[in-house]
Amino acid sequence: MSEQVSRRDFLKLAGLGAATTAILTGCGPASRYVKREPYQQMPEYNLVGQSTYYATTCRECAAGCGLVVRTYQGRAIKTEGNAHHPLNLGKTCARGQATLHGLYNPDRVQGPSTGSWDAGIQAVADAFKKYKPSEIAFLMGMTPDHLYDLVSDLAQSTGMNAPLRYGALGMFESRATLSKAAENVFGQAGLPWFDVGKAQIVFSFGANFLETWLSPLAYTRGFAGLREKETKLRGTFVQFESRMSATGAKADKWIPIRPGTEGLVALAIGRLVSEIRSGAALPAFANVDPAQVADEAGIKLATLEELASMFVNSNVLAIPGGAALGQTNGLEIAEAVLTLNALSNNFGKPGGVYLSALAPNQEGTSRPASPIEMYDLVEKMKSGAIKALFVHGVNPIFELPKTLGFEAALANVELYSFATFPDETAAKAKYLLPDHHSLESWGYQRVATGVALPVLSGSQPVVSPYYDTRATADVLIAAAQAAGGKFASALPYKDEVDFIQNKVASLVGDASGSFSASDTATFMARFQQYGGWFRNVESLIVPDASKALYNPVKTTKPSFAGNGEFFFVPFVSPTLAEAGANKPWLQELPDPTTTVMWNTWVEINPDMAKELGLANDDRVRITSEAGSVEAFVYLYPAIRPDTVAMPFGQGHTAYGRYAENRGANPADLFGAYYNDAGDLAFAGMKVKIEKISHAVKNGGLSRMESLMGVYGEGLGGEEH
Amino acid sequence: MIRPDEVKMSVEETGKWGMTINQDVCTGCQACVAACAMENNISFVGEEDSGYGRSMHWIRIERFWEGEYPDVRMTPQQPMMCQQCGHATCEPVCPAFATVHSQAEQLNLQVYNRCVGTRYCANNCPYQVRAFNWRDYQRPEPLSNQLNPDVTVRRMGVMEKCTFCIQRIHRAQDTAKSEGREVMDGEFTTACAQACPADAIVFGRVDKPETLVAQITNNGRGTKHLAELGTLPHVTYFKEG
Amino acid sequence: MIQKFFNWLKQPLGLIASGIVFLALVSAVVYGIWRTQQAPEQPIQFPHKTHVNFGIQCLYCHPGAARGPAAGIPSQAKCWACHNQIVKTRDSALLAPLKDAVLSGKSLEWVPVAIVPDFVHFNHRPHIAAGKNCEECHGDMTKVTVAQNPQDMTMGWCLNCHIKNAGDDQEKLVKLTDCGTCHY
Amino acid sequence: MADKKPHDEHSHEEEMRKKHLMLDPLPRGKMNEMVMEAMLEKPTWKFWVVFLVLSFIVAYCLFYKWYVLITKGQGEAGVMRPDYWGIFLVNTVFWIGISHAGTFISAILRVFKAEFRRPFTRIAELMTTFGLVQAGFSVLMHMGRTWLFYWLIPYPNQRMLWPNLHSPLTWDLLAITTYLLSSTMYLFLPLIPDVAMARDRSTGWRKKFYRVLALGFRGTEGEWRHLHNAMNIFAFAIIPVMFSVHTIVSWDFAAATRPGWSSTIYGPYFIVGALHSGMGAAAVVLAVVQGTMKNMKYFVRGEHFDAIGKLMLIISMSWAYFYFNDYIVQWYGGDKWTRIMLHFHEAGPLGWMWFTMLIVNIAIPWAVLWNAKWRSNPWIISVVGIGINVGMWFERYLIVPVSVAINRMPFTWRLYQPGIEVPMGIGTLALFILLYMMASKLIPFIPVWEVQEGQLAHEFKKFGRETVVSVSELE
Amino acid sequence: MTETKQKEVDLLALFSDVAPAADAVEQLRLVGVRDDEINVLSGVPVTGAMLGREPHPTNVPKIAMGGAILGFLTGAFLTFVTPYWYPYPIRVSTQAYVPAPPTVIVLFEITMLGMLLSTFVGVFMDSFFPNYRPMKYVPEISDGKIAVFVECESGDQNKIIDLLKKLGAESVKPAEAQHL
Repeated sequence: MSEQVSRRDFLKLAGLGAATTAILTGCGPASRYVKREPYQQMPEYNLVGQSTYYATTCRECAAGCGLVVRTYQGRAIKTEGNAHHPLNLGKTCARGQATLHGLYNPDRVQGPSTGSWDAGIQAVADAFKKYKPSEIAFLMGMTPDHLYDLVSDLAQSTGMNAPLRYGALGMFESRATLSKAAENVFGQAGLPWFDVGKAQIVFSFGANFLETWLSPLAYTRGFAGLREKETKLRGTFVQFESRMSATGAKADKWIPIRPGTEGLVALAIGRLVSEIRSGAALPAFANVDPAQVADEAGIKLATLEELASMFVNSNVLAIPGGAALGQTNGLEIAEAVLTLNALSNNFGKPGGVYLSALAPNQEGTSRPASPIEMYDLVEKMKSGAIKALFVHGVNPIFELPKTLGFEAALANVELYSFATFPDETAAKAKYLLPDHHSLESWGYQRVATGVALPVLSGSQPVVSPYYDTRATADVLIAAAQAAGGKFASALPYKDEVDFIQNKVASLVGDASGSFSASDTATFMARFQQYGGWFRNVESLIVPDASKALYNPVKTTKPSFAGNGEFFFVPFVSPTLAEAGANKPWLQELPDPTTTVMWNTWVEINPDMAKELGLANDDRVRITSEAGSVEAFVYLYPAIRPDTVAMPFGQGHTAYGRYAENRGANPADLFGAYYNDAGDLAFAGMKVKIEKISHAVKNGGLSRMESLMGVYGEGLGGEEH
Repeated sequence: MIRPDEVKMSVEETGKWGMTINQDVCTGCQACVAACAMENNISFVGEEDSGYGRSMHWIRIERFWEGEYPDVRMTPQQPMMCQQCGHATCEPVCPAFATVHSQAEQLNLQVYNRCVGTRYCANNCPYQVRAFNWRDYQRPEPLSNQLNPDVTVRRMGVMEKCTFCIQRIHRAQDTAKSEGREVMDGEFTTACAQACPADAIVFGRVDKPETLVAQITNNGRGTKHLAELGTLPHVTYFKEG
Repeated sequence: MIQKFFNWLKQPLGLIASGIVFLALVSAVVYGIWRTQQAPEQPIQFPHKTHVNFGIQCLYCHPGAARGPAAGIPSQAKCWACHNQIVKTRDSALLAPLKDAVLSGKSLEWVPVAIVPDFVHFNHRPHIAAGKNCEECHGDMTKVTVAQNPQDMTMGWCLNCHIKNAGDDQEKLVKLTDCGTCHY
Repeated sequence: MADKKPHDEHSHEEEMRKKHLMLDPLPRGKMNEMVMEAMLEKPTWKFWVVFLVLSFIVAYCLFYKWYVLITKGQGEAGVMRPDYWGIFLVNTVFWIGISHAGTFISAILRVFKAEFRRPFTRIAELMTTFGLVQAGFSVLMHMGRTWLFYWLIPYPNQRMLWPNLHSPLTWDLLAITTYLLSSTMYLFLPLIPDVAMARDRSTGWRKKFYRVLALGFRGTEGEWRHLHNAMNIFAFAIIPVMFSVHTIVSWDFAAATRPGWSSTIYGPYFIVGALHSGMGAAAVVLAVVQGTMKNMKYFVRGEHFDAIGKLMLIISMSWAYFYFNDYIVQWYGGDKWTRIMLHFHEAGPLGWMWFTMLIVNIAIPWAVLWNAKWRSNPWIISVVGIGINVGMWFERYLIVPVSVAINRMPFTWRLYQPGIEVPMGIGTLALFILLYMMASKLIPFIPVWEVQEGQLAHEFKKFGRETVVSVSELE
Repeated sequence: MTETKQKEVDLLALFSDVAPAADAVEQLRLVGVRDDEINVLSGVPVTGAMLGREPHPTNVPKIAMGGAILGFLTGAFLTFVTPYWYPYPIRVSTQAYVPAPPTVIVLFEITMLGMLLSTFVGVFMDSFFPNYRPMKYVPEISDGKIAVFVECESGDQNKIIDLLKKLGAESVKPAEAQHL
């Protein structure tokens, strides 16, 4: 028996021994020390233990702000604004800061779907040869960058379809409408630039210029200028919109008007002002009756009169934008608001309206594709007119309204995606040939608006590629060479850098810029050092609006699709925008107006919600004639009772662990209605709201704010 | 045994480093929040925890509502971070001396490695700006590549808070010293001030009257938040106008 | 069963067995503690003394010490630049790992021995600027092959030196003993 | 009463004897036997079931959950901004409060020579020690990095890093340590003669155990003298320590810059609150001991519940006074935040807790305890006692996590939702009961020598026609 | 103490009440037994006064006082010395290095701790606790009996036994040291 016990004992001891061994292994030097790998070859501009800073361009939106990225031992540590860059003067927005969460995102595409890059390049070359040039289309991001130039060259000389640039941000900004309105009012197309900083009074008709509009940093700086001018009084800011945006939240006066009546209100103010000034209405404003407008817009006539009296003796800068343009009458609204500026006669003057300057190597204005042009593309795909689609820098399945049927149309085409991130579109691609992240890439980009100087912003890799990715420009050049013939001759470049040097060649020796260099090598070195090349001549285009006041402006009524009881106002999430959902820290940033993190909400006026029996965090279904989405209720005190609003930016079905299956996409509710400029009437829907379920404890929205402290919810009402 | 000279109250009142925040131009865009998170290796905590008040933001932007629709308006956004109080209520209550007053920089220090996690400091902070590492928040690889080597990565169970980017202060002082000069005004700034698109945040030496931040602080229009508590905060707020 | 086991333990044999187990546990703990204090394995037994005795300055290979926080480990290119030219070392078996690493483009995994925890922010530059010599902290490299850490790099060790250096200068003392100087 | 003859001396004395333990003496040997029997009684299956269930709760809810808490972090608990302090500190205050009754009964009543205390001083003192163990556990659970708790202890370490003596938590540590040590010693000193008695009456491992515990006590004059002296010193000195402990606990809150917490009355208010819950708990424990242990009906009688009931009534009134005092001063103070907080207590989502607290802490004791018959009934008084403990726990819950939901930064207000603290709190309660159960089998619950001493001192004395009880002082 | 010790015996007389025990002590004294040769053991505290003897000397209060002073000094060390003993100045808020109010608290707590600890230790020291050597004892003592131990020369043994029996001792026998 004792033998048995001792055997048992032995077994126990053996187990103990194994455990001890395991513990002791953990006690080795490894528990205290870390391994460190030195550089193979120390880059000459790197110093041990010192940070190296690289200038490049932010690619989180199309604005083109300059960045300086701090790198340390080959890792990108922090993005900071490039103080020399005229567009952002050393500042960045939240999305620029979070770029690194895209670069080092755990869910990036790690290599080509073809296994090897040679096979990938061959596949592209095969596509070039296999299809007729007219059957090949390129769809690219909004940024007017070197790749767009490269593809444009390729398309031009081979007869492919001209590349389209598209982004949801451009759709929400209604760039086509702004451009068309400029053309109609000034006789010259272009992206208007509003000099908020030097203005005295700003009337913004729906323009969310402090959020993601056109050039957020430039406009924010302008706003700061409006507010704290040393030489003049604090500028006043009035916002007309149906739902208080983050921009409207900064307004001195926020005027909730019915969606689609922005143009009428602008004209009515114009009429009142011109009547006060000269006793008679100018022809431009003759079509409107202020009393009737006030009624239609849902405000008091007195408010209009008050605004008019504010207008009379000062220069007012009127800005159209945001949801106001996303109406079926968006173009008329834009024209009406631009015309209102004529009363201040501020065109081309400080604090007034300009057309944006053309970038240094830009020949003419070019704007991103409007949704109707995208519609044409989808139709071509459906009909088989396009057989191969190359997508870069855009996620059309997510960013295009579902109703356009892009996803279904993909069945008819071979999709080549150059996405760095496994987004919805990339998941459908036959070939996924990932581009570098923007911080690993070469390039340049034209700054479309926001700065008086023509700016060509430069990009360079700040870190070596983390994964097995390849620059799309290199892939296209290599594929064109492999395809031979006209393709090879269209892109006769060694690589991407060679192409870029070729493109900026016209600037070499140009003495009007921020620097001048006599040879390409020096130019490129400085170009990278300073983060771009800026012409030192203010080149804003002064519009001619002499006739504006004497042409009657059309007053078309907006039409709303669907028979719901609420106007639907979608807006772009200022922190996430169209492509920020994959970055965990952007998800965790509170929305500026609602302070919600990580999710999608629908804003409803509290009084209306009470009527409908809705409370905070209730789950509701929002239905338009195009579709329906589900979201949490947010009782928003600053929204018209007849309106509901939703942020755009969430609702991904792919796009990495932080974005996937999170929130809802309001674009699913958009119908295929367009304004006269071809922009989508995204705010032209009427929706129904139905409650799905009650708020669950801890199951609602993540808010930074306190429901108790900010709204008094759960405090037990008034104090005794 | 050392008998350091007792520091005079006036030093705590002015402080050394100070900040001004112009709420009139603050648009609430969250750039400062993101910049702070990126600079200071702040963890993100996910939807559930952030919704339950466990977010780790060192700076948050507060806003309230005034009035009823349609005359409703949002009160000026108020970025709220550690006020680096001269008479800090957080410091004396820590039993382990994990949060102490820096004599050299006149800042509230949080010494992470000394923190045992009683959370008394956070409880006693009238500004509620301290963030606690409720869990071991992980950054999935390769996100950790982005960590700033100048800032300690905090682990579970310790308190943290805005440091006025003390690593930048040290770096600037080190550079200045190696060049044999004083730190110049505007030579460096905190991550939040650096990012702020509207230049609403200004940072610098408040004890030197010629600096920008001192001039703004001393223009008489600013207010200190909860100054009635006698905490001697070193952040000055400017409301509207 | 348990009773029997205890009875067995009371026998001389059992007593010896439990003594052995006890001794084994104690020695395992001691060995474990001893193991944690051992120098780590380095990819190459780098002879510091040879290099220093050739008159190579510390800062030649560790230039970061004069500029900033980290002294740094020289890049392999730097090592190979010299060793490639010295016939004796080019094909030496001792340097084979280096040669392999350079030719294959892989990195040698060095293990720094003079380390501080990550909540301590040490900066070499001010120490060099204050006239400290490398050997004051890192020991005399003319005598060692693989670098060892001669100091217990504790906070007390840092502070004693700081206090000594500050002397009667109150301002300097405050700066050099401020928690925030190293911990942030 | 009217038809009872006042001169029926015999029956009067009988009645008195029945009522009062001190007048109903038994031979010492008999009492020893009874106490030993109560201790050595073979546990019933019910005992084992309760014991195993409690052990399981302690193992799972306390220790396993604690392991989870340590490895996964405080996020497992319900704490967040601004409720950095949650149930762990509620429990700490609660257990320290419970622990006050033991000292109150055995020290204050000893000092004032309240004879009814004699049989249950030990039972009450055990409550002090066991309660403080739970309080200590709760504090450790609360810490974010529990494994570094020793940093709070002043000891000369290598860096001469001493704890921060400015911090109320350091005072707390010193005070609770002092209190825990001194109450344990105070529990042990009068226990020595009793374990010596048990030593003389047991065999086997118990004999060894009691032999070690009895320290060689024989009962010489010198030993008694030293013991008596020491117990007197303890009885006097432990009272200010006890007051200081809960005052300092209250300063954890009162010294903070939280609206509603900065109250000068918190010290005495907390002490009275502690006594309130402590007396309630003492009544419950006494009732359980009387009901479950053999021979205890002799030692613990209605008179004891009656006395405790009177104390409870007085303390309930004092508590009500302090509560109202604190409330009205804060309310009149007019500080915006404090008023919102007070209003939040009553009308917020936890208003039911506030009302329950007032009912069980004030209304029920006042309604029930004035009646001598009711308060002598162990069942009634334990229900009241349990009620008071629930009420006092609610009170601490309102003071800690509910009050901190309201601060000067309305943007951060948030209401606490408990997480892992609930099972862990139940675990501490289970451990408390478990320790009592184990103690009941290991140490004599009744200080027999004290009872005998009291019985020797009591006698009937005639004043004219009236027979009264006379007590002589034996010291 | 010139007598040889081998001759000495210890007698143990058990009484059931204090009064006869006190008588016995008195009588013993009369027959020439010195006070320090008599030892009274009891199950309830029996004071010297009850037995008509000098109260047993005790050092507990003195030790307690000493402990209190020691505690106070420890507290003073903590409050007044340690803040300056850091190798670096640690300042919290605008509070002085040695602020008065917390000092009072710490001094009080540690003084009390010192006093109570030393009281406890005093009992141990005065009573020679713990003491596990064989001792003269009978378990009846804890049953309420009062035991009188008398050291006497073997010659006087019978005389004293008689005396004690006469005074009401329940039993008188030579005491033997035993393991308790």
